[in-house]
Amino acid sequence: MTTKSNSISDPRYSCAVGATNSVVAIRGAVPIANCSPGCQLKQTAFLTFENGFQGSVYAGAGNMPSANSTENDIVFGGIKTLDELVKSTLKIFKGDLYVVLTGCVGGLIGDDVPSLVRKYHEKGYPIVAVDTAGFKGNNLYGHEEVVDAIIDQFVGDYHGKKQKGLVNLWFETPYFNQNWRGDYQEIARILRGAGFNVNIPFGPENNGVKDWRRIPKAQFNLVLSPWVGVRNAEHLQEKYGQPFLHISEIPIGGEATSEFIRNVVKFAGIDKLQSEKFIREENRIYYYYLEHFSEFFAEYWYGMPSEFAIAADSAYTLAYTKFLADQIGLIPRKAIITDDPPQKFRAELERLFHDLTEGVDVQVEFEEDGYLIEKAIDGVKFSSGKPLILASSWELTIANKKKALFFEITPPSSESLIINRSFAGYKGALNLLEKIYSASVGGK
Amino acid sequence: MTTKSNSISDPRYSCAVGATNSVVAIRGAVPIANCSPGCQLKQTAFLTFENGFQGSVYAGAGNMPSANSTENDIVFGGIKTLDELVKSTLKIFKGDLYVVLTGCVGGLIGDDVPSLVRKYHEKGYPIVAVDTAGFKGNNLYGHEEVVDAIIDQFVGDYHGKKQKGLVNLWFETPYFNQNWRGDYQEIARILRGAGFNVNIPFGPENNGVKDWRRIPKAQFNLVLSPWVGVRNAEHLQEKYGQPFLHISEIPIGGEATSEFIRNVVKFAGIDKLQSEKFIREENRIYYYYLEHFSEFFAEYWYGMPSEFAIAADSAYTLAYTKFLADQIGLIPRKAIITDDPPQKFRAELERLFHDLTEGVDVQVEFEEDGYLIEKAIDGVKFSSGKPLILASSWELTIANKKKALFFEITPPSSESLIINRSFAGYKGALNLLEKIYSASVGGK
Amino acid sequence: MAKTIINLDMTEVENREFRLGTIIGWDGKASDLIQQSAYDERSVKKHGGCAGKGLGCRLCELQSPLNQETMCSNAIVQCQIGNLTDCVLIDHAPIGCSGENSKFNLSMHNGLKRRGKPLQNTLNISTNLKEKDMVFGASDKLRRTIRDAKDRYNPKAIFIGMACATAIIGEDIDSVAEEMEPEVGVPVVPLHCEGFRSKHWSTGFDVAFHGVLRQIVNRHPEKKQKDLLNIVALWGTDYFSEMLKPLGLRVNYLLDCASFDEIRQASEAIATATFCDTLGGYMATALEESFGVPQIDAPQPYGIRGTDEWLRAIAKVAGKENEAEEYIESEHRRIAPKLAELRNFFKGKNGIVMTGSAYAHGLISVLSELGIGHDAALLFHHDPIYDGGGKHQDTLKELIDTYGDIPHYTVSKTRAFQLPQLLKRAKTNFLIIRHPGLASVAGHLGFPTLTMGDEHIPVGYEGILRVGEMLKGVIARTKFNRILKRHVKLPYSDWWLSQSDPFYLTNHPEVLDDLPRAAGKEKQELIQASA
Amino acid sequence: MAKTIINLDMTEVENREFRLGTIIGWDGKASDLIQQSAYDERSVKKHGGCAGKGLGCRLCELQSPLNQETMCSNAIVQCQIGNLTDCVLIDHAPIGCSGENSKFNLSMHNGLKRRGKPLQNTLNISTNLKEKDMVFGASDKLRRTIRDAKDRYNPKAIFIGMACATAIIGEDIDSVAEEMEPEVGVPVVPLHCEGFRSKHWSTGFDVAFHGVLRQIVNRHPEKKQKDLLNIVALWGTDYFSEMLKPLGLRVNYLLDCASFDEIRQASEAIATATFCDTLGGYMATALEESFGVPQIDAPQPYGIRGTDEWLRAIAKVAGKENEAEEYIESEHRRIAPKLAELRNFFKGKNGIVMTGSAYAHGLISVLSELGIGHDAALLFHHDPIYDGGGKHQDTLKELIDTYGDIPHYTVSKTRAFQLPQLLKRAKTNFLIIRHPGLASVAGHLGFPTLTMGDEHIPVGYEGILRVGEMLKGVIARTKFNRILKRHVKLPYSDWWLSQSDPFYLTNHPEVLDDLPRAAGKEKQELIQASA
Repeated sequence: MTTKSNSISDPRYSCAVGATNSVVAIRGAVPIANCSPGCQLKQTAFLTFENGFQGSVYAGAGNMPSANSTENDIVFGGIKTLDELVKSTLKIFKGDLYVVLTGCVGGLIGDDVPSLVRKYHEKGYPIVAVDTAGFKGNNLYGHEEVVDAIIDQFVGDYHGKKQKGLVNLWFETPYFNQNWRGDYQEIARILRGAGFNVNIPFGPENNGVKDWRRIPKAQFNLVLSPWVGVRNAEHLQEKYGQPFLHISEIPIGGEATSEFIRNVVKFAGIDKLQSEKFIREENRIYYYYLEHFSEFFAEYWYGMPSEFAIAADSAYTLAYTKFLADQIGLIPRKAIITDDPPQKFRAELERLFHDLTEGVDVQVEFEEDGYLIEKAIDGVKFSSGKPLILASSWELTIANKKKALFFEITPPSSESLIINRSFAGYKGALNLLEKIYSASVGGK
Repeated sequence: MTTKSNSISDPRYSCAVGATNSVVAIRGAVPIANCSPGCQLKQTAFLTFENGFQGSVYAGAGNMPSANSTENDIVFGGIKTLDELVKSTLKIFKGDLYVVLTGCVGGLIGDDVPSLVRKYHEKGYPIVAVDTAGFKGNNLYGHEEVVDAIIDQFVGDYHGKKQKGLVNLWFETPYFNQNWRGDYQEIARILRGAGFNVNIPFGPENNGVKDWRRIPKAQFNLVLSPWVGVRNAEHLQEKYGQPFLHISEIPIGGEATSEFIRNVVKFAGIDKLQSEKFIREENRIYYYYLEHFSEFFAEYWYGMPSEFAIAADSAYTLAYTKFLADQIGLIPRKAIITDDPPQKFRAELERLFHDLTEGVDVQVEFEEDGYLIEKAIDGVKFSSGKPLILASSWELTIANKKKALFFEITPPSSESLIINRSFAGYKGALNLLEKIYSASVGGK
Repeated sequence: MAKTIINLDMTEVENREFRLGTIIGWDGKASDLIQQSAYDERSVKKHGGCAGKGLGCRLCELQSPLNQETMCSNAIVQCQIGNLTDCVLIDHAPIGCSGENSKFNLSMHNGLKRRGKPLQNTLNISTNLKEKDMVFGASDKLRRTIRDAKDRYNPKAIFIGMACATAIIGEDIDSVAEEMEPEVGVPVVPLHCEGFRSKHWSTGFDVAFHGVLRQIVNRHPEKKQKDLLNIVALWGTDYFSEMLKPLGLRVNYLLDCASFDEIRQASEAIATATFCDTLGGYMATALEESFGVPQIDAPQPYGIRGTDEWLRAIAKVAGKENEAEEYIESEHRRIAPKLAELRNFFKGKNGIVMTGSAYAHGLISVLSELGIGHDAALLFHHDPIYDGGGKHQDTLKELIDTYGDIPHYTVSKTRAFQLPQLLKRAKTNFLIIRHPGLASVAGHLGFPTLTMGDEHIPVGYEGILRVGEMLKGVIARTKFNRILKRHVKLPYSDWWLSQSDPFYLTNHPEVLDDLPRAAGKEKQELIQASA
Repeated sequence: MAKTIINLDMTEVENREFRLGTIIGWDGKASDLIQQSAYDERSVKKHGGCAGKGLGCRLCELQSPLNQETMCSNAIVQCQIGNLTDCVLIDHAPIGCSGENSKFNLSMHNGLKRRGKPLQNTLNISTNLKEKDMVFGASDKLRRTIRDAKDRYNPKAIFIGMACATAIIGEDIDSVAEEMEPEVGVPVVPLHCEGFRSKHWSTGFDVAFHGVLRQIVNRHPEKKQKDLLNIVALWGTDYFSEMLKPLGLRVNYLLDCASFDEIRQASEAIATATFCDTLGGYMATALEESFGVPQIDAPQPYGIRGTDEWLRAIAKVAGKENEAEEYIESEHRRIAPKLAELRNFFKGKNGIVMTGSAYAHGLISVLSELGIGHDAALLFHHDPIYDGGGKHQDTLKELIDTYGDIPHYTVSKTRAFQLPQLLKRAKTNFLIIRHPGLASVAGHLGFPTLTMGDEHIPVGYEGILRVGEMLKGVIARTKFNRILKRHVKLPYSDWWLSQSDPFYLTNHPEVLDDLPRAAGKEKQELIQASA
């Protein structure tokens, strides 16, 4: 049965309780996993290991406190186990923020986790509870839940003034979007260069809970993502009266990034002088490199791909397809979004794929089942030369079958190690070209 | 005969007339190649194509004016052809600086190129002549000749004041050191971050002849290279009374880069406040990434290299060997320097390789003949697992034979495309780790 | 037939903690644990005798209020049954339970390469359960996924793995399996491996073996393959073939990367051996009890003595005693010079092993052979006995008798927070670890680690040399970890880092009543922020 | 035997400009060039007749005071002789002359892969001459390197390539070759390919062929291989075998990636053909004249008509006329639907070809078949005749007669500075280029380019479709180039960019007396700088 069913082969996301990793992305924060043994190792394996072997930090991965529920907890309730866990975590871990994430078991056996956590919260501990039962949604859903929970239960109300030029950056999902660390740095660099004061909730340039407390003061929220985070921005709008700018497409390359900057500057109404100067300087360097690259691109003798297929989450599928089709001139033959975006975002995504570049159009598909994704790619008759396939490790075998150039852009990813790599903005575009065309060249 | 002779198989450098490419690395400068047809295509093929397919810009590569000497020129002298070429270049090219580089033919048939060029120089054209006959030395020799020629014939005398904190950066050889563009940017970023005003003669952040005119005003010259450029710095010291700081090792990674900054700051005597703050911030980010990476490094199940062999130019061989042996803990089993450094620099290079890290020592070898280099690598009995071989495309076959992880770090390099890649400084170290360990992972 | 230890009539497996008395918390001298484990008495009981019953058999176990990321039986089933080449494993669960499958796919890719089999992906499907299914039940989705499995991959068998959520809502996978088997025409095998069921993941191995023993292994083989030896293994490189060639034997690896037919023929082999008694005991015992395939009762094949004895025991079954003696002698001679060189290199060095139980014993043997000291060891569980209960299968006793006592012998399941204390009280230059989550923390404490991913590396005579060579590369990384230690902030409080007892929380539960003052720093910040 | 056109007794080759009247500068209508070239008269002369002599034979050639980076005969020899699998090429030169060898190594790697041969590096050695050698002579170093070549690679033959420097200092490579041959026991072949010798690099092909014809090709073959056809080629994918299989023929590719024995057997083949008459003429003619292997006198195998005729001519020699007709008919039928689709796609599109001479004619045929307009073409040289001088080898006339005239037919050797003018006066959507240095500049002017690196792609019926498919991908890149054009500053002056005649400097030499004012900007800066 190659038709759609509930079945999912070769999964491309994990479940809500994997949002422990969003907590790890906040400097000094400690996740407390209230779930079964195995839950966190599975989520972490997917998000931080089988995803460019990113690794984890601080209270993530092996250090993560976890209830590891037993049959006893199922039968008699797990609150006592959780209470012990919270207590010992507060005793043994240094945390500026503790987030209790409850998985399937807690939800199904009816433990009252919020009450327990409230007890500690009321004593003054910076602790927050979130329901992230795996059957409620995937890790992207869990990520959004965690953000709202921290805002509501930790950051709390704010009635002070807003600070002009201060922007909260809601961007890639930590650990899930495999280049998130480098991408946050590149987009932050760009926004700063354009004159903004950038508040970054996650990653290398996050300063911990201090930055979360700054969130309500920002002039506005920037959601740079097709859908993840829009819910949070709506919540912030309501809670703090903060407007938000939603940009679906991560800018890649000189043209898109300059346009991105101009859009954000326009929305914020800040002075253009600095941003235009920044654009000029960045373009000077970018096109210096692109002029060099264009020689290879025009003159390489031994073939390079002219068509590609892509299957990844909404954010990367859109951004890479756009850049490759519009700026580089690769022909998109198949684009599949695999992160199950909520229905209300799908029409806009479809539109964006219809408007990639002059005369190029691809009907984006939404599919999470790896079996059907493989079939869809297998069905493309690539016309000449080696095509390029950008997807996950699951597609290694179909890429071999198609004699394609292949690399991974989405979890699971086992063929590359990722540290500070970015394919976003000015610099990332050049990295992406290096990556694609390094795969094309040589006599290997 | 596996003993050393004049013979060179599989060359790793080109000849002096290849220094046309150093001219291309100066924004707005136009090289005029006074040599045979074929000379420039060969040099350019080696330096800009078979070296990460870097490509060229402006008046480089296909745009480069070239005398393309004919039998007629050999018999009757080539001055008339060159005069026509200079004239038409001045007519047709927009240049802020023209550099005439004379190859083997001009030298052997006794053309008086300097007189011809002087004629145009005296008329006010920014033009310079350099003898870069291929039999006089390799492209590194040619590069140093070009620098001195521009200083002497174009920049000229200077008796004004020096500007404290302004430093001229004499660093990698443009186009030859394959990461030169990215490396210049990273080292410039670091020096600026530490509080310097950095004057960069070549590459993406060079502002053309304007920056060359600034050279005499600098407080000092920083030569960041084992030997290339030392001759120029000595010349500048004599000509402008400028002191210079010679650092052989390109810093890679948190420790080396912080130490590098401190050394330069100390030499310059500028305030430490900014540099120490910069080091703190950079280290914070660097070790954030390294902490992530350390999880992979400690936990990856499917093997990674523990030994390596390296064969490249002095600068990269030293810098990479040091970083890998000292900071990462890979065991150097063979290190070969292939760029024929002048004798007077060799003892110091040997010393640096004896002092890599506690308890690790490798007897560096100097060899330019690819046949002997291959034999030397073939002779290493790697002890377990896949070794890592860092060398040139010529070593692709021996790497296959040794079942090694392999990538290129020196020309010729045909298996990667290089745009803004850097393995230097804080960021480059992370890129280098990404590159090495991406080669190690997966089920490819 | 005598009453069997393993009951193949049931679909469920009895947990290790009940069947073997497995514990996951203990701290003391190894020799004391041997005594407390009372292997011989348990062995008598295993084999139908009586040597006391009830509480007397329960080992004293240290509990911990703080636990950390760990593994479950469900994941073990995925990495066993999910890595068969022509059978499908269905995760009857929400999607998150399939999170690690991609990692097991990488294991399989590497395993296939090591065994010279063609590259393929794992054949796993999730029923992908949602909130509604928790309320209304999910059996229809399971039926649909079984049909999908058949249509997509045309497998030789279909396995169904139970998860926490489906166990709690009471999914009846046994009935669905039985109902669907005729429709799909291949065995449909229910596996009761929900994560909360057993306190230790190794129960998952037993569940996986149980499933194939019940429904795949040929109950009535028409022939015996006299040159075939079952090796219960994982994905390791095929070093066993070269060791067994002198005895004229071929290897039948079970289960990872095996095909349906390879599993099926397990009952045709002359005997069953393993690289790890923790892993192999259940399978070997059931094959012996219910299929008449004897298990090898010998020390594990690590270090010189272990390998000698293991080979001799197999040779006896195969009738190749002379060949074995010749091979043993020639191997001793062959490795001697290199071994001497390695012993010289490692003089004065110490190491700590952190892995599952019986495998740790094997690794420590190898360290001993290399002359590497080992004052401490961390094991993720302790099985006072294995299913076989054979005379020569008391791996801990075998280790201590051969190579001496271990003063700091700790049993604790993946509690990274105890590493500061564990590494404080014993000298070490490196760690050998086989499990995610600990090596990285040890690295932050300044120690280089060898992750023994290819578990066959230390096996046999050559294994001693292989480990020695690899450890040279590991020790070379020491500075990397020292630098890391300077720059990485551990998430543990200074108070905790100053402790020396890894089980301090267990031994002093009252400290949890004395929590650090709440939010002092936080509140100050709040005040500043609103100022 | 009649007097031959090619004299194999001499070690040196007569340059193309003298032998064929090759020019590297011309601009006008293609039909005019055909007329001026007077192929038929030259052909008569070639074949020993007399049709006038002297100046009348010299084509009018446009000179240029400005030349740019280009290729030389020495490089051509390196990419031919340097790409044999079991022979060594010595570059008797300073090290820079070996600069492109690494690129030819990449060509060889790709060629070997395409031909299914094992990966190996090129076998080249430089004598690595220094300043002293220029003064005192370098023959001893050459001798040493010949010995090194023998000891390092034990080759079947050793070739010595002359370079500018060694030619100027008068190195006598002929004598050294003769002297060393007995010592090394294999042919030692001198090649007079110094870069300044010929104004066009294609003389280098002739030098390479000359060397193998003199000293490698078997002068007295004992047998004929009736199913063997020589194809003078480069590194292209082996599409010829599938085209020649219906005629029962195997292909002997010459020279790239060939072994000594493959070259040696060239005299055993039934005939010689090529994918490019510029390349293949010398070899084919000498094989015909001196070894009795006929050359195929037919149009080149591009486009439908060319391929038809080429196959028929070969079929005639092989005695397979019926098979050829059947194959031709079935191929016409096979490609028709796809070709119609492509023609529809390319309706209204135009293209420009920039390559060597005869190959350009082939490529333009393919564009014509695809319905792509071509008002202009740039050729790096024009040979008014080829060595064969056969009735059906007038490739330009064949092209124009079949597909119509080309109004802007320009001959100019790699002068990138003329591209703005060339691309201004003709409509085009893309360029097809085969030579380094131009495509990049065309790209900066806003045009996407197809670099025809695998030169066999356009060959035959399927070649038309292959090119069509590739061009779709090229046209998709148009925006990349448009963006580039906005951001890349060309190094040419506004004055030059405003010109429309690519040969303006040639046609108006007086403009060079009117140079732009010197250093205005520079001087201002100087003043500012010292202020």
